Amino acid sequence: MQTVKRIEIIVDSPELPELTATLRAHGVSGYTVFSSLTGSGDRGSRANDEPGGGSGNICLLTAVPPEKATSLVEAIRPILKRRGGICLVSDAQSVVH
Amino acid sequence: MQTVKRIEIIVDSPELPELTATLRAHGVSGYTVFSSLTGSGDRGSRANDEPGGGSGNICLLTAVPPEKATSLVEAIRPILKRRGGICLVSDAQSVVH
Amino acid sequence: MQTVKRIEIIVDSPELPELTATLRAHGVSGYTVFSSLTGSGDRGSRANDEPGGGSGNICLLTAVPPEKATSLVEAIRPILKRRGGICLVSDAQSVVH
Amino acid sequence: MDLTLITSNLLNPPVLFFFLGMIACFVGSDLEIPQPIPKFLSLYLLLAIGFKGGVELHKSGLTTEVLIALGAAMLMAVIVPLWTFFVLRKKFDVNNAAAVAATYGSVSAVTFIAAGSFLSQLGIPSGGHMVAAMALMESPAIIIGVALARKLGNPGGAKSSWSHLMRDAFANGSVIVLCGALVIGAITGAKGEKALSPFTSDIFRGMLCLFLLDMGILSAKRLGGIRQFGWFPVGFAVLVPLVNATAAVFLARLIGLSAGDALMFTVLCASASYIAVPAAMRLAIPEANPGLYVTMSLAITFPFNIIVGLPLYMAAINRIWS
Amino acid sequence: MDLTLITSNLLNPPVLFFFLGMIACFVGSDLEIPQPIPKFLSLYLLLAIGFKGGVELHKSGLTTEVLIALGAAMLMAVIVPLWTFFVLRKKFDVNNAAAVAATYGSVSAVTFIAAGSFLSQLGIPSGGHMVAAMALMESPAIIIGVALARKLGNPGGAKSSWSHLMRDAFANGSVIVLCGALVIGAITGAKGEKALSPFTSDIFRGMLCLFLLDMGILSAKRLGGIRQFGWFPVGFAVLVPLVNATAAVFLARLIGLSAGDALMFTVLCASASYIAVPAAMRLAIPEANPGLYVTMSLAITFPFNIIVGLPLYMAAINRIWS
Amino acid sequence: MDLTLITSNLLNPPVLFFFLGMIACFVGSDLEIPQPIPKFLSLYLLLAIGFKGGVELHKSGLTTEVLIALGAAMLMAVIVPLWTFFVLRKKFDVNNAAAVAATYGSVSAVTFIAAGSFLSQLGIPSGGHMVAAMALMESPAIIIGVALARKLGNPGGAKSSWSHLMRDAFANGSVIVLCGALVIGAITGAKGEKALSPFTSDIFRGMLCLFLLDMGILSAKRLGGIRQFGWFPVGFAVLVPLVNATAAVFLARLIGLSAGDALMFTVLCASASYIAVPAAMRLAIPEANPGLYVTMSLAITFPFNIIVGLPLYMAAINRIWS
Ligand SMILES: Nc1ncnc2c1ncn2[C@@H]1O[C@H](COP(=O)(O)O)[C@@H](O)[C@H]1O
Ligand SMILES: Nc1ncnc2c1ncn2[C@@H]1O[C@H](COP(=O)(O)O)[C@@H](O)[C@H]1O
Ligand SMILES: Nc1ncnc2c1ncn2[C@@H]1O[C@H](COP(=O)(O)O)[C@@H](O)[C@H]1O
Ligand code: NA
Ligand code: NA
Ligand code: NA
Repeated sequence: MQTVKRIEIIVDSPELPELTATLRAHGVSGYTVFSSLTGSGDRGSRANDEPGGGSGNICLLTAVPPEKATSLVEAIRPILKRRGGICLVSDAQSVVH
Repeated sequence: MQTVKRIEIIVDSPELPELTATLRAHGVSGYTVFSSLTGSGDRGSRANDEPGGGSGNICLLTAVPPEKATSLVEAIRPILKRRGGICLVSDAQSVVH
Repeated sequence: MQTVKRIEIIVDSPELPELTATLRAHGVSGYTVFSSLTGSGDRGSRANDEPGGGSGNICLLTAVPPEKATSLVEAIRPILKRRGGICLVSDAQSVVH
Repeated sequence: MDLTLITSNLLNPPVLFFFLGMIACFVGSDLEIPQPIPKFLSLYLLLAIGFKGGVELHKSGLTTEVLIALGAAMLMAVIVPLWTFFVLRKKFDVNNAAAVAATYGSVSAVTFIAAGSFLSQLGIPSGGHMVAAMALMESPAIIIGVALARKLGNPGGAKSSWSHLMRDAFANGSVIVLCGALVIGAITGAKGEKALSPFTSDIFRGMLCLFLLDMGILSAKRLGGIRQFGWFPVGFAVLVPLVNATAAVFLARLIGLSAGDALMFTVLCASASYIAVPAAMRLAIPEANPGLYVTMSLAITFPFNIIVGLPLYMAAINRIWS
Repeated sequence: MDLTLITSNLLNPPVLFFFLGMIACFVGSDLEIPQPIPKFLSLYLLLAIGFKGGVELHKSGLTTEVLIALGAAMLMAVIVPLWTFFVLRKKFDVNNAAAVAATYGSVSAVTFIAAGSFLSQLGIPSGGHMVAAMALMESPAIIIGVALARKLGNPGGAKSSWSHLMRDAFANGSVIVLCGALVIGAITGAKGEKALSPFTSDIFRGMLCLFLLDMGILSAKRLGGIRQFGWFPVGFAVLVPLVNATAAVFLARLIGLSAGDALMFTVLCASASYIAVPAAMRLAIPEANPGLYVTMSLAITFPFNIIVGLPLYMAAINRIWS
Repeated sequence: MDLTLITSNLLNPPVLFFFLGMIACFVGSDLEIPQPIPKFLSLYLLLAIGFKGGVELHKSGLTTEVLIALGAAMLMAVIVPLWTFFVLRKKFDVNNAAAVAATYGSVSAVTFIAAGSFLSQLGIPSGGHMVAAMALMESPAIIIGVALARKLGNPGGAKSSWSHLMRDAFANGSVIVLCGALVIGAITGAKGEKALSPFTSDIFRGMLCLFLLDMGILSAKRLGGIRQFGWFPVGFAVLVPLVNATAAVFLARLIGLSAGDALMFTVLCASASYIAVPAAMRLAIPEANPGLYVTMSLAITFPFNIIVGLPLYMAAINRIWS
């Protein structure tokens, strides 16, 4: 098991493409996306109930080597600043195939 | 990045309104909800397959300042006691907009 | 609150039955499953968009006593090896009913 | 008992799709109809049956005959949860007894719908007011069940208020759709029927087949779970419908219902809820175990009524009415 | 104002199901139609209305009369976002003003569809080219709104490129389905109609009812959220449609549309988008608050047009046309 | 080759909606039909086609002609995975070769359905027993593919047991629904048809359009992913269907099928599975890459058969049969 930083980023679902692009730009190709989430925050509550869909939040979870974490978080900060959301970073051990 | 407690609460989906009410009562307005989960625990397995819907679990994730964590957990304990579920608390760093 | 290991396992959705069987074999009866996830990793991206369904990933989350963690992870390793995915282990405090 | 009844029930496509679902589960198939499709189908069925009932009610009007039928429905909706509760107390704690009593005091819309498709298979008519009867029978058992639990149960833990309870009982999603569609059908009458019948009538049987396919899978999947509770719940889930059905048949005869209406009424009394009541019980009596009351209703009583009950009740009614 | 118009609108099943949804929400029911069912229903409605419009266009052909109507539609789609923007600037910042202007410059397909079902209730015909008009009116307001925001707004944060914007405006899912189905209908004509009409026409009204049931729940749920923004948005969401409708009625008269086409045209101008535009705004003007522009459109303007607008506009048109 | 065939295929609404989906993806639209809607549509299509086939089988009965056709279907279902496997081994490892062979040995129900709608466009009849043929051809290739992988592959990692394999092959959800509906149709016959045809026949074409819209999006989205594997898979995905189609045409002629049945049979042999087989392969040969076998089938062979194959095969059959 190697030590990793467990980063989860929660943003409005239309942000996903920009988010994954940012990850790839930082050489992060491993991530998992949880979709059609609801939530509440400084910008009010998000309900995923608009008839056209796509009004909910998504959570992107990625485990990265500790040294990559800080730069990645800094790259994500502007997205959060502009469009809201939150990013949580914690320590974990990972096992991959 | 500020230090926070990462609290995730997994309960039967009909509990959600009571849960969010409890959070607001503790001045917690930021949270994310993952829905239509399945699971298994002391009260058997939960399948989200009932024709009327609403038989699955939900997971509410909230990042709160460490000082708020204990009181919040204590407020949630009775809900878990009465209706089952689990609450996990871990350390994390958070970035918000 | 007792100290636990928070284990999350992300695999292709058809793996779920084998995964839960492995858990039960290790006397773990408490877990939560997040389904229809998408993601990307060494084996390319997974999209949950195949017309027949069942092409997405799932995330199984389980909180186990620390002493159980290592053996459980070892039991899961071959599944990841054979069919891809990732397993993250972190420390947490748990409250149950 | 008349064989043609059994065969014409077993040759009814919806019932066959129910069997298909059960078979799929027994052979270990991965066949499933994922949420929210089943929820969509059940909303559709409630909307369609409610609307059609309303339209027919618009034609027939609120005759005294109709009102008597509705009164009888109310009566059964009050009696059933009461008598079953005291039977259940012999084996279950107050909370589970109350939840199961509420489940059997209320009704299963899909059993009712299957009965309607069985009647149309036989070419026997039934009145739209029976749909109104169903609507009336959904909620009372919930109130009674919870009242019993709170009167006789230990007052542990914060309980949701009575106003919440009323809401969960009468404003339950399925109740709202059924009653609302009934009213809309009664308001718009023939004109509304003309506009909606391709949706509410023509494709109805097909949507029912799809839903029963899912019900078959569910029932079979749950069947295993009942064992842990021993034989009492199994016996209850088969015998109580028979008792309620018998009472219903005689009551129907007493108030002079037609054979078709009598079957619908009987099925309402014999059926158990697995949508409205569980939704309400989860909130009002969280201590009760859904694995018990949902499974009894979904895995035993529902299949029993669909497969054995329908022809059986019809045979009894034919004998008495002729 | 002619009472029969009000009644025949209120007796229209889709409108009644819209009310049912609102009532369900007000009584605190748990009734909801979970995603992706509403998305499926809206895709169906766009596909069906587009296809039917295309088939009718195939029959009528692109007459000059049709082209004039399309030109008028384009004109309104350009004027409305411009004039509303400057009104909105009095109270809102550039970003929110631009997003709301785009919302009201574009159209609501479901309001258009409800108007169609209202007309068929009255037995008044309308041409398939109005669907083409709707398709033309979806996107321009998006471009204009974003252009205004970028010209007059502070250049903060990385903005998505213009090419992205064009894509979000013209390749938006709902635009693609509507236009695509329109073209397919126009290509396949009567033969295609024969093949698809049971799907696109017969069950159409029923699917619309189901969708409006969901819209009723949503509108009612959102209604509370508008308060925080004070009275200006509320007034805007009611008055601006009336202003646009008035302009539309006279323009329709000027270019000699039939009464039916005039209503459809008026409804297009009076309606506000809550699918295509919000989807585009979230990407193009993320600083704008969806809680503001979606709520104005969904919770106020939509119900207003469905309940008050339709009979009101029809009455005005009847007076002028006769 | 007869031009009217090409045009009447391209003027077939389902095919046009398939194009629409591809275009939507190419212009970067956000259009998508989210799960579980596509799963619901595919269940519906399987149920409807199976039921209709069963009803027709009920009418025609199991004539020797029918049995011969079924025999031929079985034969092709066994031969195709075998010969393709050895071709594939030239470039792929055992696991991927076996998975692709199974994919092409099995069938695509939707290609079959599109062929049916193409025939009805041309007014050419085809028999219900071809649906039975399809049902027979779904599973054998799965068994053969896995058997090859286990015989010739390296025995690495715990493999699911043969009993599991049988279940995954024959009790696969789509196989169960198709066969089950077929049997139900055959049991209920004309009476069942009368009850369900509005659902299984009238709206069928429309549901097919919606599903093909989604398929178009998917195929286009996947098309890019195939490049990484070089040209071999692309060539295979186009040429092998042609080879199988040629064999099928002559075999069909040999056993004296009608022109309509011959096309359906040819399409079955030329098509590749992307529902039943991938579901089974993920479990039985996890080492194989779904990004390879699903993409070949979904992004190349399916569009090729729908757009080029149908008119091409029909033209060949017309030439030979006349
Ligand atoms: N403290 C928090 N914990 C968990 N999720 C949060 C928190 N704050 C915000 N979120 C999520 O981020 C979304 C956007 O947050 P905001 O931009 O603050 O409205 C919310 O809808 C929540 O889903
Ligand atoms: N140890 C655990 N780890 C993760 N989730 C759990 C655990 N125990 C219970 N759960 C979740 O909580 C729900 C209710 O638990 P219980 O009340 O123990 O039946 C289960 O259905 C699971 O989804
Ligand atoms: N570093 C990572 N962080 C989060 N999820 C991952 C990571 N790597 C892989 N995954 C998930 O595991 C799945 C299979 O991974 P792989 O076998 O590497 O293709 C991916 O589709 C992701 O959902
Ligand atoms: Na009952
Ligand atoms: Na407008
Ligand atoms: Na084949």
